[in-house]
Amino acid sequence: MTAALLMVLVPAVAALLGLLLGGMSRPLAAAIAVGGTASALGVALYLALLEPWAEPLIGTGFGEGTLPLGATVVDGLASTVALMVCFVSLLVQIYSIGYMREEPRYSSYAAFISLFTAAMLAVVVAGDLLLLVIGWEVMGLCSYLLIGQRWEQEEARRAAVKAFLVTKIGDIGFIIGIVVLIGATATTLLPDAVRAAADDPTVATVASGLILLGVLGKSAQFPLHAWLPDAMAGPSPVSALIHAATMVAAGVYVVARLYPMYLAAPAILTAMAVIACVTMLGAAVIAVVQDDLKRVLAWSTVSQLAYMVAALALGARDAAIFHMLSHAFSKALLFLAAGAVIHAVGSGALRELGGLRRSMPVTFITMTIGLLALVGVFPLAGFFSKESVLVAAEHAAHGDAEVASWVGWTVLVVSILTIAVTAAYAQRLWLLTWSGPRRDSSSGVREVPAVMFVPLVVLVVPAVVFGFSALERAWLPTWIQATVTEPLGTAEALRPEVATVVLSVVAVIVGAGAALVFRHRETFARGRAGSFVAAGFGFDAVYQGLVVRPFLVVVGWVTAFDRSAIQRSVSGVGVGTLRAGSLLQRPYRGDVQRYVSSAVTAVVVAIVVMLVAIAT
Amino acid sequence: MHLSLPLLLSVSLFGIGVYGLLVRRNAILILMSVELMLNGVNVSLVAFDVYWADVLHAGQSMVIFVITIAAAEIGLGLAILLLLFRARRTIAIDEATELHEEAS
Amino acid sequence: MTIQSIDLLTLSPTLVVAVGALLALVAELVTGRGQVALGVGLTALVVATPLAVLASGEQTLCNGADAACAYVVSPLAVALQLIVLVSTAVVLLMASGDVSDGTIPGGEFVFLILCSASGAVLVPATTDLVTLIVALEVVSLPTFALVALRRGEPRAAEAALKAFIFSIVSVAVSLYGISLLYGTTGVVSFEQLAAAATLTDPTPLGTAGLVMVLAVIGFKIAAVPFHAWAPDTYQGATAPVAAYLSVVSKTAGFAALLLVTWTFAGWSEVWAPVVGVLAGLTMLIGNAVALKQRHAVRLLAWSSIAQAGYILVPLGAVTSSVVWGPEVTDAVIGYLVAYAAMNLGAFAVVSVVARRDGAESLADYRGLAWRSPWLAVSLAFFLASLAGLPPGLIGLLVKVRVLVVPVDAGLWWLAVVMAVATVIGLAYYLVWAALLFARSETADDEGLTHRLAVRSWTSTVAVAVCVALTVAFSLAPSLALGLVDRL
Amino acid sequence: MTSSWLLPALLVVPLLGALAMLLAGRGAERWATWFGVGVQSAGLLLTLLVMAQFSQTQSGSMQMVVEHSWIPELLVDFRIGVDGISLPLVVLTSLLGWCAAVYAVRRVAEPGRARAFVGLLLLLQVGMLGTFMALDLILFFLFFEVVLAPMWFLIAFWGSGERRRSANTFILYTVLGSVVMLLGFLVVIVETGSADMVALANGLGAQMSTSAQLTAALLILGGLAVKTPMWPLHTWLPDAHTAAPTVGSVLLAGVLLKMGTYGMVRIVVPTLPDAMVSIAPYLAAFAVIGILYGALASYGQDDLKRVIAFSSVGHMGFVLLGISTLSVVGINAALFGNIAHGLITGLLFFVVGGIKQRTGSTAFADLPRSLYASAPRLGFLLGFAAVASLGMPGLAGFWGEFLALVGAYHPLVPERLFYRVLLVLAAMGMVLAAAYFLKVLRRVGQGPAPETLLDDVATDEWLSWTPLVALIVILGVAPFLLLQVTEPAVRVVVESVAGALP
Repeated sequence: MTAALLMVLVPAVAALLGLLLGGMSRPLAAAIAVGGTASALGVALYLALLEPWAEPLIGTGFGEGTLPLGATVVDGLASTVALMVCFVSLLVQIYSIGYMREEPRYSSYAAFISLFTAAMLAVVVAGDLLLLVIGWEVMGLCSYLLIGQRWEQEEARRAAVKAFLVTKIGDIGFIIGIVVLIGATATTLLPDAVRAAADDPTVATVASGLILLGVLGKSAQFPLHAWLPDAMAGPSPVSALIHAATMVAAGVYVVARLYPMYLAAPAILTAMAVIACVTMLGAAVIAVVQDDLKRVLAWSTVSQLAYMVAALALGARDAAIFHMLSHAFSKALLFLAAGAVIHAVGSGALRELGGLRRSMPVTFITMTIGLLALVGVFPLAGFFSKESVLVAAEHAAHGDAEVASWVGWTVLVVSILTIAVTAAYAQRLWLLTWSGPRRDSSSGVREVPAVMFVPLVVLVVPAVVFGFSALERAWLPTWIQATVTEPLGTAEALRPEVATVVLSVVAVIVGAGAALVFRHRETFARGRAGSFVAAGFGFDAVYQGLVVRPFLVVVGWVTAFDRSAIQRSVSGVGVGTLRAGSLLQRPYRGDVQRYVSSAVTAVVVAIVVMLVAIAT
Repeated sequence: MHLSLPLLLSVSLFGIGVYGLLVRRNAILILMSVELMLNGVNVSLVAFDVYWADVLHAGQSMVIFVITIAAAEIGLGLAILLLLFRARRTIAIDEATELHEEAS
Repeated sequence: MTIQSIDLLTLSPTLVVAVGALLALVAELVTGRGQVALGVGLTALVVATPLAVLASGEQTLCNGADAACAYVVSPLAVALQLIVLVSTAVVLLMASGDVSDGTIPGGEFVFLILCSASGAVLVPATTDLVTLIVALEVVSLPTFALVALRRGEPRAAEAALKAFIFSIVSVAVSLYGISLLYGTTGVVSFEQLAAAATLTDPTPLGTAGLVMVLAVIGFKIAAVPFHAWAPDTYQGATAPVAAYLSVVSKTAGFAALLLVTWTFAGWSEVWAPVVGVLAGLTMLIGNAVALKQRHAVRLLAWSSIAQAGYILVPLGAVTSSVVWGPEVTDAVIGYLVAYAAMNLGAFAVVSVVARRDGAESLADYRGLAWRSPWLAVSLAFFLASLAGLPPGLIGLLVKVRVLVVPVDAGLWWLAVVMAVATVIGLAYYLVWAALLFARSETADDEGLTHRLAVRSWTSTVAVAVCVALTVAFSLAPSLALGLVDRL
Repeated sequence: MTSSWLLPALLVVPLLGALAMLLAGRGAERWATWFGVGVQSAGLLLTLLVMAQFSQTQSGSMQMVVEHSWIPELLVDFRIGVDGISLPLVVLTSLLGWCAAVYAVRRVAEPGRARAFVGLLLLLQVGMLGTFMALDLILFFLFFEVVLAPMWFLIAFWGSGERRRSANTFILYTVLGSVVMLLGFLVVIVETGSADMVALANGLGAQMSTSAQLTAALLILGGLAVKTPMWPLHTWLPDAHTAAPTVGSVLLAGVLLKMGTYGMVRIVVPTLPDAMVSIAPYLAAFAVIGILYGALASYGQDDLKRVIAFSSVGHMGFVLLGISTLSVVGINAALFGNIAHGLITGLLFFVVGGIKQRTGSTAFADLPRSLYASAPRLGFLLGFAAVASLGMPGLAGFWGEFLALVGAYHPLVPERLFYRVLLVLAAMGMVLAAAYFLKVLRRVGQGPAPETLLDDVATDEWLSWTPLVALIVILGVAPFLLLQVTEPAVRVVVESVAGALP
């Protein structure tokens, strides 16, 4: 049993115990959940202390023959991401104690979060493709369960099913991709498979393309993005953990894990870049016109994830991971803060918010920092990570990447545009939530309890300082660059460059300025076009028409076919036999003379037939 | 005498018997028809016996058996008909249809 | 030409049964009690059984000159005789109830049954067409009287008449066929006929004769198209007599068929297709019409028609690749043995239930399991055996054994027809079995639960014997399938 | 070997138990179900002994073989044994039998009659175990048939709805299948002169001419496909499941269906390799149609039991796909899928039976919503089983399907491209499976807060269901535990096919 596996198993066991014993008492359930996650964090710290970036920690799996399982790889990348996952999970668990105080099903809720943590960690440390698949799918399951936590509401039920099915559609590709990878490389070990696949362009292209489908689903990229905004029906801590910091980032992480294979498939990288561009700008635009606090953040998440995908497409894996980590902190912070607002006010609808500054000072400050980090204001983490993506785009535009330079240019331009739009929706969100006339006096809104705001405060720290970690080559870049599949020592510091900094600062000012200028316009009264944009460019209707309705029609056909054709043919045989029986019964009317006549006739016929037969 | 003449007789007897069997309604007449058929058998047996000049005279001896069988059959048949007549007051064979398939 | 020796020991099975018949008649006259006649009859059968085994391989009534014997006991013949003797004994046990309550007169009944049985014992040992046809008549004629014997049943005469008319017509046809065969070959003994058949191709006259000879056999085994009498006659007769007709009489018919087909093995291209087609029609028509039955005995009648079809399959499958021999005969004998046990068992239960409850229609069997659990379980077991469904293993195994032959011969249509027929057959056995265990739904079923005063333990013994035999065959199927090899 | 009594004992114990129930008087009605538990426990214990005696290193060869001449006239020997292919199924059967017995203690379906019920269950057990242990074609066929009558009784007398009709459909349909299978067996026996499954698998069968092999294989596969059930021969299954009592459904889905696919791996593949190589692509096509059809039809059902029944069609489609690849991975997948489906669908039917017992129906229209609230534990188990059934990695249901896909990537037969198309289609079936199970959970499990609560899972139910839950998880996280047992045996099977390839 390796420590890595232990890190996965501890929260898993906590989940099991939580399900078995959690029903007994709330504090016990909370203790199990927090304890489990904290222990996982402890193991993650221990692993980090072993300096895995210098020498990856390889854990062999169990079982021989067809399906060995449980091999782990902890390299610098895995160790870093694991730390982030455990850290955010722990904060979310603590936060949930307060947030879910009134929740009747708290124990199963906490247990599912623990299970999620275990699954995510399994993805992070997976050394074989099968463990990767397990973690990948169990994450999806937990997402489904937690989105549907409040299944008394139709909205939650629908959103849960939608989330599961849309990601599952992507997962067909993912699973087939894994099958192809295993089939083509004849190994289930992740490093070996990746190395082997990287040497064969065909396999690399097919496998990475298929796996990309799963990534698009999990990381909510076009065209499999539609589930994430609806997933906001889940509790806010869930959104913070699963739909902002970790699970949606797992797609990016998996591509990073299999990166050599992707680098061997330029066509796929180009596709990724295009998808990222579409998603990035589209989601940001949609975010501008949302009416709900969490939906703004959800579309923002979609948009930000696109940055990471874009970075991956441009060959800048380190930048992608850097942005992923920094985004995890800031977005988790934002969702938890949003949760605090919703907890206090009782609604996340932007119409009903405003002027909460005084009554919720801690939440106000932390959320403001979070928004600034999201927009990428110096010197917060988001600034540095976003800049690293822009720098990568610039390099690609100059032809320093696997993809063509037009791809780099496109990404660069779209990224800058998106920064402006991001600044606009962040500004709008901030204004609608915190400024304006006081609305809290009559409703008695108060600051959330310490158990909830302490995690916010804690998250502020990385959101502020994390950006500096990449300035030196020996710091973060060395950590995240070190993987088993790539040679060591090529890490580069991720520093902003003047040109991109200037461009992005201009973009932020333009975006935020526009939001300020238009602040007095009634932002909720929209024309047709506005509603169309707010509804995600009508994408759900396309889904409805292209997938759901044809599916239901085919179901109808098959069901009807089964009822009529097949069932009836079977019962028809039965009825037919009975009819034949009746028919054959008819001649026997009791008249022996008829009986004898037919017998004699039969003899004559038989004689004639046989005589003919003998003669010929 | 050529073999075909007695065989013609035999076939005729047998055929008349079959005809009677198929068209007569009176049970007694049916018994007689069967007797005709058996006599047709007898004729052909004797004819074949002569034709083969069978030293064992299997054909002729068989005729004896056939006659015996016929006698036994007639005896038994009349007894059954008597029983039937007692129960039904008729020996019309097409009226003995109480036992038959019932459509269900 | 003299008959040099008459080996009484070899002839004894037939003789003992025949003498038993007379003694039984006398015994009833003397004592006035039908049960005594039954006892005498049973004794005769019990004595005859080991004698039959002892006589295996013997021959008698031989003509010194060319050592042609009129009575030859091959192992095959012994097997058939055993089926006849044991089955007849079971029928006697079954009938004890009918005898004691006067439904049938004991002395006459035993006399007639044993007369017929003596003929049935004789059939498989005959060696020429003349003796064969006479023996078959000995089997047949008493049975018509047996059917008519039933007192208080106005339809008995009609039932007897139908069988009788069918019989005399088919005998007449077959006799004509024999005369044609005689005309073609000039001989009547099986050996000489067989020699002639191997030497020459079938002539038109011979072909017609052979097909006509099959008529009487078809009547005896109630194969399509000579089957129509069976349901009506069975229904009009008492259950034991119906059982006798469906088992012993049928066994005699199959014995004759085996002899004829052996004799004309050289002309198998004439009779095998005919038998095959008859087998297929018999299975399909028997089972299909049985599906529609609501009367217990009629259902068994149609079932036994269908079963005869199964037994015909191996003979119908005789081709150039599968010749007449142990592969074929063992299948036939095995099936006959199993069929005797399970079919007699079913009739035995029906007989008991009919006497106890006056049950005739299938509906009367509803809920039998709650009135007489053991009878119901036994009947279900027999039905399962007839259907070929475990736990009635022997029923299944003999079907498998039979099916081997067409498969081996590559006669696919016959194999498939049999497969389909088996499935159809399963349906009606199931319907009946389901009724046995169904809860009574209406109150007027109460009337059926009262039991007739006259009960006969010997009838129950008949059921028990059949259960024992069927179970024994199921556990050790070789007893049935390998019977000939053991004799 | 000292353990030679074990396998016969495994058959004799339930057989004697069934006989005892037949002979027991009315007084036994009270303790009959406990007696059933006792006998099944003894059987389970014996099975554990068999597992202990079983040498995993030699799982490729038959072990604990017991041989007796039985019916020389039919070339039938009483020959039983276990290897890596059959042992898991024997264990599954014993386990599910035990679970069913425990469940039946307090829950004999209407109309009671515990003696008969228990007796039939024990008889069923004999047939099921025998099928998996038989090493003689005819013996296999006999055991195959033994299960029919008890199952027919269970459906026809303890079932609900159109039980008589469903029972008759079940038995007539499967008998038609098994008769066809018998014809195939007879072809093999007639051609080779042997009914010894081991000898046939070890090359005797391969000596048959290709045309004879084709005939035999088509017949045998046709018969087994009815049992499996392979699309479009599945029609008997939904009706049978809907009508059957809970334990009947559990054993039907959990064990009886496996007899079909087991027969293919055990008999058809190694005995008739040439034929199998040419038939395999067609089998694969039917399998994949079954996967998609089962899933689509499931979605359209309005009854819980029918949904699960159609889901079985889909899952067995994956098993068939695995077999049709003829590869080590694929056949391993099939065997794994068999076991996983037995456990998961067994659990599903138990839970659905529990729901039916509480609400009186399994039709969506009659079911109250939000089971999660009215009986949280029962709801949880339903969710767990559904999630396992839709192929969640980490639970047993996934591996069989996943490995079948891996097998389809590298089939042993030449039609690779065709198989890869099928691979994609089959993977789509996994999403469809998710769709209908989520629909079920949304319809049955979730909903507005209920007005009345239902009885939650009782102790006896926990007792009978927990082993299944535990095994689903254990095999989900450690699939190699099972694959290690099957793999050597599968290699032997595949080697016999490999020789038949051009």
